[in-house]
Amino acid sequence: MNIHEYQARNLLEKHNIKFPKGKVGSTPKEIYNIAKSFGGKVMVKAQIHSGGRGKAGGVKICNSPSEAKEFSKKIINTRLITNQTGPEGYLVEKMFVTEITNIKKELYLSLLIDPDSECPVFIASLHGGMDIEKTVESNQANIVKMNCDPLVGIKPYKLKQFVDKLNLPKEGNSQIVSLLNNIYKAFINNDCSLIEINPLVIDDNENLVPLDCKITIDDDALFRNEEILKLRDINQENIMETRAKDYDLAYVKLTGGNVGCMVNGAGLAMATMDITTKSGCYPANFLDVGGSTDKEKIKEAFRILISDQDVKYILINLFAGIAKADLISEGIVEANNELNNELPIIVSMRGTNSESGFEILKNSNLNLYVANNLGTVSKLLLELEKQNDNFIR
Amino acid sequence: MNIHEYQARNLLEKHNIKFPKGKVGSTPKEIYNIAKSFGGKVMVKAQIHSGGRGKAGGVKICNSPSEAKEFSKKIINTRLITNQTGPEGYLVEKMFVTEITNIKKELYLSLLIDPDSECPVFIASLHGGMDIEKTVESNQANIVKMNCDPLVGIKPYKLKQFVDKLNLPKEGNSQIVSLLNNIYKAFINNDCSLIEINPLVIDDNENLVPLDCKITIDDDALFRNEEILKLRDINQENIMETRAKDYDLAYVKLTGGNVGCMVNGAGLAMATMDITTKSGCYPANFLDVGGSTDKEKIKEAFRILISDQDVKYILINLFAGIAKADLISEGIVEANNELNNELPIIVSMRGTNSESGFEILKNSNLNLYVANNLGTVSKLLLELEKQNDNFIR
Amino acid sequence: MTILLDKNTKVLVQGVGRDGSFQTIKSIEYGTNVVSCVHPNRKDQFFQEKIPFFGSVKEAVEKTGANAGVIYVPAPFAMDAIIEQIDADLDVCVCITEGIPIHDMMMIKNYIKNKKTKLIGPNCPGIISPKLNLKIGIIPGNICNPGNIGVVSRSGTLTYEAIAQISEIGMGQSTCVGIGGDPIHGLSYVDVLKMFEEDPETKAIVLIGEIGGTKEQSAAEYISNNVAKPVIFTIAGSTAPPGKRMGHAGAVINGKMGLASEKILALKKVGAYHAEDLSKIGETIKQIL
Amino acid sequence: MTILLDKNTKVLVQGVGRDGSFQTIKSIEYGTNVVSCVHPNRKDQFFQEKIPFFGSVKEAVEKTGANAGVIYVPAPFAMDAIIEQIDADLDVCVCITEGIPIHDMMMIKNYIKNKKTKLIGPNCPGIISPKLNLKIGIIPGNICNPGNIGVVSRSGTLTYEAIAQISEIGMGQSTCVGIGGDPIHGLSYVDVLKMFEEDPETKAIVLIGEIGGTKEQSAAEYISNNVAKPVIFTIAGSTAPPGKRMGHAGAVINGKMGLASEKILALKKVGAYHAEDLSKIGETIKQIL
Repeated sequence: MNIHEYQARNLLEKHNIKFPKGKVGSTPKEIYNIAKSFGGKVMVKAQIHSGGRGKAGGVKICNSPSEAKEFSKKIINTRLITNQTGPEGYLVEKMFVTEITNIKKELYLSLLIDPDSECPVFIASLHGGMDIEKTVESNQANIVKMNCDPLVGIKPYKLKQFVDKLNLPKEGNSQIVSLLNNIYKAFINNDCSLIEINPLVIDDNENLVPLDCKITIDDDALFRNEEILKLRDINQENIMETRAKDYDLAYVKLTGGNVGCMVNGAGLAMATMDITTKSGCYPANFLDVGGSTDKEKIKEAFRILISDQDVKYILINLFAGIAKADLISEGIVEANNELNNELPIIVSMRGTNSESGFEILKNSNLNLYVANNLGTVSKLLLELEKQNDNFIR
Repeated sequence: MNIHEYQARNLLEKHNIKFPKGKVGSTPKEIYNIAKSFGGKVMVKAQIHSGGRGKAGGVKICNSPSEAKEFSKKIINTRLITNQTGPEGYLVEKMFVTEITNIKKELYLSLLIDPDSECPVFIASLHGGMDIEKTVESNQANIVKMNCDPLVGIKPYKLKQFVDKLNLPKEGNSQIVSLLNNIYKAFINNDCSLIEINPLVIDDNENLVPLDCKITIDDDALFRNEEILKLRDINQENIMETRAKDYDLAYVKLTGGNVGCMVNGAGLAMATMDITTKSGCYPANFLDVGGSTDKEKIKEAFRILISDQDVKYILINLFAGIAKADLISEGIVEANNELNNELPIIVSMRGTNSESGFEILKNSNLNLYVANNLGTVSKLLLELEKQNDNFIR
Repeated sequence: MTILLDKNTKVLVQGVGRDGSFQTIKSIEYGTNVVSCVHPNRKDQFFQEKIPFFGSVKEAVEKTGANAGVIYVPAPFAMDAIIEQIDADLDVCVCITEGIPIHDMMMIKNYIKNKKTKLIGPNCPGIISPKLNLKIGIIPGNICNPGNIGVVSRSGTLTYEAIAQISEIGMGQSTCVGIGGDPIHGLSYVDVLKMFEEDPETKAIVLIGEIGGTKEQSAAEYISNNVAKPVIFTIAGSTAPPGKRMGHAGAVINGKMGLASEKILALKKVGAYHAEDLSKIGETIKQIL
Repeated sequence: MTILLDKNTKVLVQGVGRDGSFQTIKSIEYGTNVVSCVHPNRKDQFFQEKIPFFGSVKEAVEKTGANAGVIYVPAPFAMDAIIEQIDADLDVCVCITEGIPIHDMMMIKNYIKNKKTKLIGPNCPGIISPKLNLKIGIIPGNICNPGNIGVVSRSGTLTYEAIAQISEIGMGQSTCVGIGGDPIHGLSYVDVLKMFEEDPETKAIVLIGEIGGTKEQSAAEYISNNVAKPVIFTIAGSTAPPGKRMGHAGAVINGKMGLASEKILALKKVGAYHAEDLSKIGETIKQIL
């Protein structure tokens, strides 16, 4: 789960990390007042769950409260489109105002879980700010890393070596030690999968100042982080993906396709996408009904799937292990009847109770094409695609 | 380091552990007011760094504010002597007033570090209250233990087994899980060597209520626990032991002897006591100057040693490893001259620079007896003891 | 011989809710020696009127000689169950549970270092050995054939698909191991490849990978130095958009190394045979064996 | 042969403050091969103009082949130093530092499980092997004689006393190990007894114990089943009052098992020879050998 910058700041402030003065506002008037109380010249930033806000015009240094007001008037309640949001962009409901910091040098700092070393890893770059992704790919020499030990935490001797490599001024050198320790505590206490400070700057007085931050929380750990869950902003999420999540389903919307895919298992989802694409058709989405399924869940899955206007036909590709194919089939039939679905459905189904599952489907009134193996799926896809007048690519 | 009951309560309350209403007071008038605000009937407890307060008359249930006032008048500013304080007792400067809890059952609960399993261990007894030490020795069947893992903390599956054995009523069963988790957090966060809740009671409503608590903090970890250090009450400590501690010396006052022992190393201190006692003499104290010593420290050590009125002669027994015998000798000579010491001194000294150390001592004007080995020490002790008119045993 | 399991494997089950019960019954029907269940509040009861419940894993091990465990408990309690099985020195612990917090898995992977127990999963379908009629987990037994192809996969359903295709071409499986779709999991591709290479009953290995992480690259490196047996592989997610979590927590493309194309390249380079899409696994095996 | 050290032992030093410097010089004079010092702020400098400083233990190991380490750093930093030496896979880590928080030692003892490094101490005088003219730590070399009596002790100064008495009766030491006076420490009596029993150069063992804990009882149990060589022992603190911390953090009598009398009983029962007080160690050895 992502949270907004101002929420991330609050969370880090609770862990004794100090930021420049800042306050969030929802209306141009509020922005005006905040800017005024900060002395006039401020930075105003759109609060959306995406990076690349600067380049997209969502961040601006304003020289007066009036300028801040005008800028926020232009942005608030619009959808900001960045290189990470997709074409719909995200709705800006709040903007964050901070005082100006005079920047001598910009660094990048993050803490994330590295699946390879299976522990939290700090990553710093001597050059922070925008386009950090490119720096990481192109200039490994400027990247400094430190592994932490999940059982004993940050080891001071490693911390010393890490800090030494950053070549900070004297002041910053002692400040970064407590910064790193506090970030680590925040990371562990809140089940974070990412804490990113970018840029982390050296200011005029050689002090270390975090200017912007981003925090991602492990979705699987939200059950034990009630305070964090309160920060959730569903307006920053795809409505359908959110609805699927509420039913414990995984829905991913894809652009440019017309096949609605219902699968079980993430691997099969991806393989189904691959097969579909290879046969010359394109998935409009996929919906993973997962391992443990009941009829209600299947029905909801079907509802979500066909509510996608891009979907012209449906591919159900299941291999039942922990899930039971007969139950899934019953759910599909009931959902189709309830929703009066007439879109054609290709079904490939194997595993636990798959025979009785097929029986149920065959005995229904669905517009059904049965595939005995994945090779047949490709062929059926192509056939349907040829019949399909609405072919859009 | 020990802290008072009311301080220990504060610390545990910060870790979300709930106690009955309670407040500390320093004067009978304050005690009266607190009792009144609690509705009249209260428990009033002397605050000293010792157990056994109940049996010693330092704890009383008072039926009215006036009774509480009268009781506190009798106790405050007196020295309370328990079976753990020694004959001097400890000064009562504060008393703690709590509301009354109706007790259905008393348990004992503590968390300490077990050197054998090298981890924190919870110990609970189905019978708490006074005389818990005897229960532990005599009735192992009622004792329940749980090891924690320093690296991953309390393991829930072990916790479940531990709690099951306590046979608590339903309410208490869920309350004790959070109690144990909170105690563990307090223990780890504050470098505790002991947290003891005794008694932990089941009240009329089957709720679990901690009535009294004791916390000991690892002296070696005080450097990183500044807030705890502020709770130190030096009036509850032996003045000389405290003074020694300030110079990083270990001083232990013993009763009934007349030999002042200066040693280096705890093992040698104990062995020196054993030899002294076996030869028919008795140590009045011992002062361990430790490994790393400088002249100032030695001088202070000598000052502490001879300020003990029981001391009739001095035994210096050193084996210099990390310490250097010549430096120690210089310190001894300077201290003797400054303090005009005329008490006889037996010296046994070996190890690093011991020859030059002996030279320094021999060239001084000290009242000196040199022992070449520990056997000689015994003989010299006996000789001096015979000469000693003031022999007190 | 098979890997990880043998005829002395005695299984205990933690978590017999709706799915756990169903799968346990299926496992018993298949032939698995399920000797005990563990539930702190159900001791002295019996599962299916014959398999005893115990209050703790330790007790179940002492009383029934269980040496392998399977976990179906919900994600919030899974870490504790895994640690309890590790502490009881089981040989194998298979965790089916999906959605365990990654911080928990991080702790477990560091805790298990140098411990006796081999962890499979979590978020995995488990292990099956058709020749022994023995399975721990949820791989459907009816799609398997005894044989000599080893299967290792991060994905549950793709494991089934590979198994089915192997059976359909008239061949069979020695052992199939689903190592799990989470970014941090127990046994790795490398661990399982090593076992297959050493297992005389395994003649060829099917490896099913997916986008995200660099574990397929590590497998390739290991194969190049240590595996003589033929390896057939497929990588799911060639057409997945970058940055999106594709169902599996581990299946996110962050950076170049996570791309399917990079993984395919690495494995081809060390001589592994590429099944270009999932439907071609059987075909590819047929061609090379 | 000696235990723990041999002629290939190369020592690195962490903590060359006043005492650390003095002891390092003494060690070099005695004959110890001190190859490097570690201090993050002194790299490219030299100790005594010849021994190079490095910024990390890892670097010191890579550049100088150090395989043993000694720690004199102040207590607040000692845990980190110990972990750094463990992480660098040194064979032996000797920590002289006194006053390390017990929570730190608890972490370290759990961290070091199954790691390569053997930890000696903390709050100990270290190890000495007179025959090799090799010592790590602060045991004065001039009181030692090469010989075949092994010494193991929780107390520093009592170790010296035992060594001196052995030398005074014309005998000598194979290896002497001070395991440290803290309640939680690295190698135990049992670990060292095992090494002495296996060491062909050790003919007899002197064990010096003290009040507090049950470690002497564990030693007795081990001796009864595993040690054939004669063990001479003494226990300090027979006359210590209960409940008082007698200088050593570990020397507190809490309960019956911590009493000197209990420990003496346990060791006598398994056939160990009791030197009734510290001054009688030499005498007792003479009588039985």
